[in-house]
Amino acid sequence: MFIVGLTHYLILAAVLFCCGVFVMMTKRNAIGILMGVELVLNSVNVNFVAFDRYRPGGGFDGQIAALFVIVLAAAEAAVAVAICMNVYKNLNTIDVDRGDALHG
Amino acid sequence: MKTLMRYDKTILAGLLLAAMACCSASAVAQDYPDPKERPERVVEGEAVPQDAYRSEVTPVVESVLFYIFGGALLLSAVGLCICRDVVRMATCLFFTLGSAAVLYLLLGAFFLGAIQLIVYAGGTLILLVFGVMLTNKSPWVRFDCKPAEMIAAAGVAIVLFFGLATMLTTTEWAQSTGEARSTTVAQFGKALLTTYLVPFEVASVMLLVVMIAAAYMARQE
Amino acid sequence: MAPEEVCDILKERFGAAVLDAKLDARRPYVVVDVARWHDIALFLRDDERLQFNMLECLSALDLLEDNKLAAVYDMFSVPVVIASASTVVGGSGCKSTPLLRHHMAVRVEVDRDKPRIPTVSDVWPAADWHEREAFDMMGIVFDNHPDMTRILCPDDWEGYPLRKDYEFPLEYHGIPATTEHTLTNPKH
Amino acid sequence: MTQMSVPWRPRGKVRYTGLSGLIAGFARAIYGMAAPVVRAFPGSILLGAIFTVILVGWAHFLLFEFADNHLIGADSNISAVRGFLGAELTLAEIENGLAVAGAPAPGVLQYAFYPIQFRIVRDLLSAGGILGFISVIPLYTIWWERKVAGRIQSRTGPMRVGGWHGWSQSMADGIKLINKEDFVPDHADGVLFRLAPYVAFVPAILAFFALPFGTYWVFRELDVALVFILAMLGIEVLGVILAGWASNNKWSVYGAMREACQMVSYEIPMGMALLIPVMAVGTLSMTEIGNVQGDGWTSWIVFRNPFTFAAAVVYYVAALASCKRAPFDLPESESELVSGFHTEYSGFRWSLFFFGEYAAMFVVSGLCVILFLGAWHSPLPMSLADRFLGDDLLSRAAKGLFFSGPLWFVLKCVWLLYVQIWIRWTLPRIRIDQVLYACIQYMLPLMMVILLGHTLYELLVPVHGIVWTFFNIALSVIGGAVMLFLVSIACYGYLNRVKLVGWLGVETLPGS
Amino acid sequence: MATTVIETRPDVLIDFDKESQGDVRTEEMLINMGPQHPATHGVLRVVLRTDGELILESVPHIGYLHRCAEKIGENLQPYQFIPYTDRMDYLAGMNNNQAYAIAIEQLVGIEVPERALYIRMIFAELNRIASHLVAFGTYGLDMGAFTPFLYSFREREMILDLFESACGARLTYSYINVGGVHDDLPDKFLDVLLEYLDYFEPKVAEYNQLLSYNHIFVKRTANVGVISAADAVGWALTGPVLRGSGVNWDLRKSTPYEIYDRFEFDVPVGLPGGSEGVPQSVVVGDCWCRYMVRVLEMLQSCRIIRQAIKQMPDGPHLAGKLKNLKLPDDEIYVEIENPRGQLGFYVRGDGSTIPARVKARGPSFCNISILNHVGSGCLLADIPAIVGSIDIVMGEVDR
Repeated sequence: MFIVGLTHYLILAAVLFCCGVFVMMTKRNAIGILMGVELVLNSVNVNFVAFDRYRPGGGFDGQIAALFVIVLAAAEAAVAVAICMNVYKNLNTIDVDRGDALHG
Repeated sequence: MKTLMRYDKTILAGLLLAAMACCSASAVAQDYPDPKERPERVVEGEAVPQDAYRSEVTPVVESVLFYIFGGALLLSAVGLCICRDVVRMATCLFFTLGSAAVLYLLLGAFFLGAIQLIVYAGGTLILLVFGVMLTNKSPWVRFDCKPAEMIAAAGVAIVLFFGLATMLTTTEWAQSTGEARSTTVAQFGKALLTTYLVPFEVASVMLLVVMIAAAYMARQE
Repeated sequence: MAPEEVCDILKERFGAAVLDAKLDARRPYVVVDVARWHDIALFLRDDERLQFNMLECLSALDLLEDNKLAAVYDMFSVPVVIASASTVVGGSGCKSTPLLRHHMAVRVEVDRDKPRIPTVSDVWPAADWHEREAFDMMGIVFDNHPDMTRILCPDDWEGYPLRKDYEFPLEYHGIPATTEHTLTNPKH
Repeated sequence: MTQMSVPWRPRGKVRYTGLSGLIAGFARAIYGMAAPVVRAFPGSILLGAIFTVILVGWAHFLLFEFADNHLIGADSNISAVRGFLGAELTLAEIENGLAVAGAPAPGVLQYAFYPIQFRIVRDLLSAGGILGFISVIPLYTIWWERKVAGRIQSRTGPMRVGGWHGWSQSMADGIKLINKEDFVPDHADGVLFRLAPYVAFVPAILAFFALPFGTYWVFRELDVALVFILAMLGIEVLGVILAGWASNNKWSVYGAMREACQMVSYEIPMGMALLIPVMAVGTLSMTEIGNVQGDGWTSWIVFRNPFTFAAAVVYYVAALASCKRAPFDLPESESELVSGFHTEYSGFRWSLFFFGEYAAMFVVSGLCVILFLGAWHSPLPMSLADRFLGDDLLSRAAKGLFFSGPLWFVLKCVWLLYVQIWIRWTLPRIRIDQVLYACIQYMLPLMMVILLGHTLYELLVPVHGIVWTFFNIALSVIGGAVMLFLVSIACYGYLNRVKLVGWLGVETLPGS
Repeated sequence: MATTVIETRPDVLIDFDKESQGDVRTEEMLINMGPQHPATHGVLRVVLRTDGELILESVPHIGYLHRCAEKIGENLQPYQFIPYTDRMDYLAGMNNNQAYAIAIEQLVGIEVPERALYIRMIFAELNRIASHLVAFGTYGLDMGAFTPFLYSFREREMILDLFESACGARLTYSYINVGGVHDDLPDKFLDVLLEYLDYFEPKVAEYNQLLSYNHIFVKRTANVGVISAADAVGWALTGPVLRGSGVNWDLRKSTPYEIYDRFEFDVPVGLPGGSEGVPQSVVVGDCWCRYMVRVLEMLQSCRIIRQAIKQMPDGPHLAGKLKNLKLPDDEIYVEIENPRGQLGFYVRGDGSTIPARVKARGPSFCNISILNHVGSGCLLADIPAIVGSIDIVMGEVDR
């Protein structure tokens, strides 16, 4: 049990994932929610890299996938911050519950 | 907590020393042969021999480092859940990302670890903090949700975790027992320009689109 | 232009509003009616012959023996030559002038019990702070001034320090303001 | 007569908590012991210290190179890793290795070399060396900056503490700073306020762990060293932003905002400029990039072609911005933002910011030296050394001294530090919008053109062809001339330092 | 659903209702620049209403150094008040002394000896150089260039040495007094002065090279804080600030007092960009023009001093007694050209030895009053540039 293996990393990533989900559910600040998304993406990355390391056979597909996730996350953050600013410009707050103009 | 706060410097210095010690012992270590024997320039099509970069990390060291940085990762992730102040949340996120980067290094993904540090910790996080500064009315305005919501969310998260954990522990993964494979940047670059050329190009086009989109959305009215 | 000519122009235009003229003094001045003062100020600034475009100084006087307060306005006519077309012109309403280079003083006297003078800060922007200083130090209230508050003393200061009958406070917010010298020389 | 009552009182005892108390105690004890000696023999102590540092440095160097080459490389079987601390050799094996290497008395030396074989021992030794270096570099850069600033401004700078030209002024300042009160402003975010200096300081140190000072002089030979160091420089910014945010001071927030703005704008041209040597050599490993520049100063990457030359200039400008040095010292511009992000900091934490800043100055200079200016090689080509020098210890020392070695690296870095100081004390500060325009409107498109141009140049122009050689030689000559010119300016200023100070004899008071 | 908790703090100065401009709407912030701030040249307090780096409003608040010098003047004989005038514009004590001395002399009708007039003028011009050196140096400091400051102070120290040799003081001289100057010049003073001028004049070219034409400096100051000529006259700005706006008005030339009509000198004014010696981006009335007028005035002062040294007559240096002058029942208003602008003294006598009213018109007081008019709409970093180019001395603003 002490010597780490794949399961350790997977459990760690699972906790990280749940934390991310919790943050997304509880935070009202749009940027806070963005941080939750980043947590989830990171847990996915940890999984990718861990599988890549412990997978039988050569190659490094997992790392490549993680690399793309990082790139996409960065792009997503840029767009999300821009959206936050637009929301702030229009509503004068970034409380996501206030952005309910499309609410039925 | 107040007692803890009073000894912050001691604690932080301890953390600092621990981090340095860990780094010094950590996986980043490679012996390298005499530079004259190394290829002066990585020519395309020529793979660097795998044993040129031999990690010295033994399973014991790897485990110790995993527990340290995995613990730091979890602590900061939980801190992210607890903190109410956005900048503190960003600080927690910074430690989460940093610990994740060290885990990548442990797993032999050096390039990924470095990229994680430079893109996430150095770029995305600054962007987030910047967004916080631009959109905060004042540091003293906070958004809270009701305790009931908090409990419900925690319940959902815990149930989710147990489901995932059960699934993870019961599944038989096809595992290799082999040593960590270090990946060189050259291998990475070659793979990106051959096998993964299409996703690479798609990603670059997407980045361009994102850049234009972000600039458009935050433009001057 | 000599002070006599300025005085004549003023008398011709405003007649009785020019109450007095001390033209033989070391610094000649005219005394004008406080009610017409704003019009006179506008005239002084805008008239082609006068063009007093710069209000140099506003000195508030306490004429205790006459039970009056006075404000003395020292004016210059400064030749404004616009050096370049790219200069931003406008703002204060002053015109560019030929080389006049004369100066003149106008005195406005008001009753010590009701010291109110119309402001000329809309005529010469420079009057803004000078009038606030006169209010702060001498207690002359300038009507229609945009911000008639104390400028040098704190906002909660009591009394007007430059009046002849001013008594120096012995303390301010618990800070003693007396020394041996001031106790023995109460005139300070 | 009334008594003046003072409504405020100075605060009583200065509090020391945690590490600062500990360090203050140590510092006092050491200073108490050392002060009489220092006062008695200031000059000789300084000279002795300098000689000792040089000797220890050379010994260090020889030791490591020897251990790597002969003990571990030659005699032991690398792949046989016994235990997690690293390779183990027996004393007999070491003696054998020493004998092979031609050591005069292997039987005696073997005990000295025994611990060196362990990776962890060598790591600790070099980590200690790096930490010592990092603590000395800011101290002496600050002292030197003050001396240079003094000379530039026709005054003398610090002259008192320590005797010879105030050489221990920075240490005295450090002791003073440690002794200052531990202070967190009211309503500040205490945790972040305390954390921020470390976030700014630690990355600057970590960057040193991947920065090679010589072929063997690197703590961790990283395949991705360049990216790692850039990441560390980027993380440092976060500390600054946190400090500004947590201080509960509007000026500090301004400083933090400016730092964020500035970072977003300079980081891109800087990263692109660093890509140029990477493209030229084809690796991210700094050691390799350094080692291809060993063939004299014409082989330095900066003189390789016009594009690398331009990239070096762009990099240096962006590096100034990344160190928050004038004319880009906007986050802490004292005539606008009081002190910017560290307005509320004092004492130990403030000194951490400064240690971080000066360490970062050294790191960016080191990057510039390694990537553009021939790394640890002297302007003389190594082939010359191979022709005239053998492989015995003395020849190696001479090689290190004249041709290639950490001494040259430090020397070049110090020169670039000097240029930074020179710029700081000469130029006024740029405005924030001008920084953004300069970085995004000029440097970014310029770097794009350079990147494209360099790619095409590398692709189309044959190496060592006529065009290639022409540009290489021309740029080398120009660059060398510029360097000589700058050195001669500095020398002129130094040699004429008395004449530069105006003096006018005026009789004093009449009758006195 | 969610609640927004606003934790208010007593000193939060954010006005939530105000609408701000700009592309990204950030919150307006009120900031106190000063009274303790490195760039406000003393205890000026400017309340800035900002939107990010943009200044929406900059309201100067003064009075932190108020000592009611006028009240003191109404309790002291003129010769006793001279030391207090030093403390108004403490960078130009000689000029302040001179202004009050001229006012009293004109009120009482004292004929000042020729030699005293020349000595006064030399010292006034020297002090103008010294004061402009401080303005030049601190302006560099405001722009983030530290070195020019020490260069200028090196030269200023020599002027102070000269002053010290003549009157024993280095900052508050009380040298020029009613009816002349307090002491005659020490031996060889004029020789040393000439030596100094020979040393100083080439230095101005050095300053220009170091700061005036520095590209960054020009970028920071050109087209920043533009004051039009009409505005400058309307707000009664005087001195280099007025001349920087292109108005050729210098009391030494326009209405010469004392002996200024005997000397040849030019009045530098702000010129549009592209003129000789003016960078292309400069606009008349901007910070660079105000700054440059000072630099050029130093050279003109040197010119005046050289002529005065040549014409220096012999004779007494003081008209007569200083004490117990009877001030007639009359009033006088005298203005002279100080380094910072026109310093005016209004003095009213009532037949006794003590003036009934002393009013000082400080040039800095009038000059700084335009700050809000100029400062709105510029960037935060421009505020030190504007304040520095107006060159205030708080001792004179607050008196």
